[in-house]
Amino acid sequence: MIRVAVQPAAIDVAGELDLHDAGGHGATASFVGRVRGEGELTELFLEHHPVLTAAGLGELAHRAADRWSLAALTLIHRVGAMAPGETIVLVLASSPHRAEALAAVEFLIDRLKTDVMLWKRERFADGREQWVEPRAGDHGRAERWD
Amino acid sequence: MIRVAVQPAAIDVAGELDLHDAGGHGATASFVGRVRGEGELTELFLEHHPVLTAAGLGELAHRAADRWSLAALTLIHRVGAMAPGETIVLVLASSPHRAEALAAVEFLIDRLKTDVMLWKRERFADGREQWVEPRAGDHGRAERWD
Amino acid sequence: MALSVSYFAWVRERMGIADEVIDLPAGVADVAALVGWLAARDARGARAFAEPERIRAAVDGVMAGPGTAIDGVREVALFPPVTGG
Amino acid sequence: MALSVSYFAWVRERMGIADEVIDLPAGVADVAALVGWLAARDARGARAFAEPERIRAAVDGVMAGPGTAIDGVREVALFPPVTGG
Repeated sequence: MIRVAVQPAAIDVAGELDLHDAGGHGATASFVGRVRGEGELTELFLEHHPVLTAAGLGELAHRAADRWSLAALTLIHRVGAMAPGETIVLVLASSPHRAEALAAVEFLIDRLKTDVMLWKRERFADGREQWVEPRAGDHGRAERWD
Repeated sequence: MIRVAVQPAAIDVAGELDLHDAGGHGATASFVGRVRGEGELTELFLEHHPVLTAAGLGELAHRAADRWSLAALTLIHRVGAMAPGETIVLVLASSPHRAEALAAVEFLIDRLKTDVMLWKRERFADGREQWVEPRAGDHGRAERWD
Repeated sequence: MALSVSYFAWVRERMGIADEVIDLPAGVADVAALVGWLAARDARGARAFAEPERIRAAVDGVMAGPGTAIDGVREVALFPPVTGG
Repeated sequence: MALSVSYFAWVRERMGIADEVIDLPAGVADVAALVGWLAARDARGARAFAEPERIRAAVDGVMAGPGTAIDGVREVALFPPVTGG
């Protein structure tokens, strides 16, 4: 079962885990990314493309499912405005084999940073806003999978 | 915060996630291992040492905390009898940096297989029982970290 | 030729609009040429596309490079490098 | 010398007991010698320790090899390779 979503609503991690777990798979690896509250950050805004963002997530999910033996895969990305501590992204991968579940999660989180149409803007306590620049390391990590 | 437990009670994944999340860390990686119901398996029994199993888990947890920059670490292993679909082991690692959280989880799950005093016995529908033999691959994976 | 062009993130902010339909002059044949044409068109375009090496594009929903042809396509999205995850 | 010895998993099952206190004869100086002595002692020991290369040990709570000295220690745990996780 592959579940992919792009949503402005808060991500319900426990609820998604329940949904994903329905099959009782051997090993589930996961990744939860949350808004960090560093440097007086008050809001993170995530811009997306109405069509291509979901398409890009779906393509990544299917690429992972082709590459590893996965019993279930969940890939949820939040968009819009969110506060420090809130969940931006959730990846769950289950497999009979732990190494495959872990590798799929790592692949997805690395590729999310470079392959999917999403842009972060930070707002700070003093009202200043800035678009997040991609980090050089993100591309290095993503290319490990080529 | 490091939380380590060896328990005969069912592992409450959502509850542990809540406990672990209290700080609102940047990235949380996790691993959930569950009993597989293959080959008519009806029960998995996990034997442990009353003192050394917990000590071994604690040592692994501290080794991971020394090696990676972790905001929180949870390592829970169930022992005793459990049914297919039930959770055997839960690892949660949080870090400001996703690569560190993922690496810590992978390290812990690999080392759990080889370094901690735990032994699995399987019981099948026909009443047959057998102790699980270590897999050659487990040692290879564990040694990657030396 | 009528072409839908959409802008995202700081490209959208600097352009002041999320999308528009452009009547593209002949000779603007690929993504790089479109970016150059927009930069030359007005002050907003000059600001948004001052550094063309920082611009990425999708052509009819597929990621594209500066040399990707835009002849006969329906829409082009222009945006900075992505920062999701 | 009185030594506490505990057994785990199939070693425990084959021995029929989880632990015992042994009055160790002089000359049984390390883990390998203890395993050999238990294998020679009776039929249960012969079955549990028929393949000494499959036996692991902890001496006073610390993982130990076959050559680890047991002189003066309080307890030894004997068990198969672990299979947790």
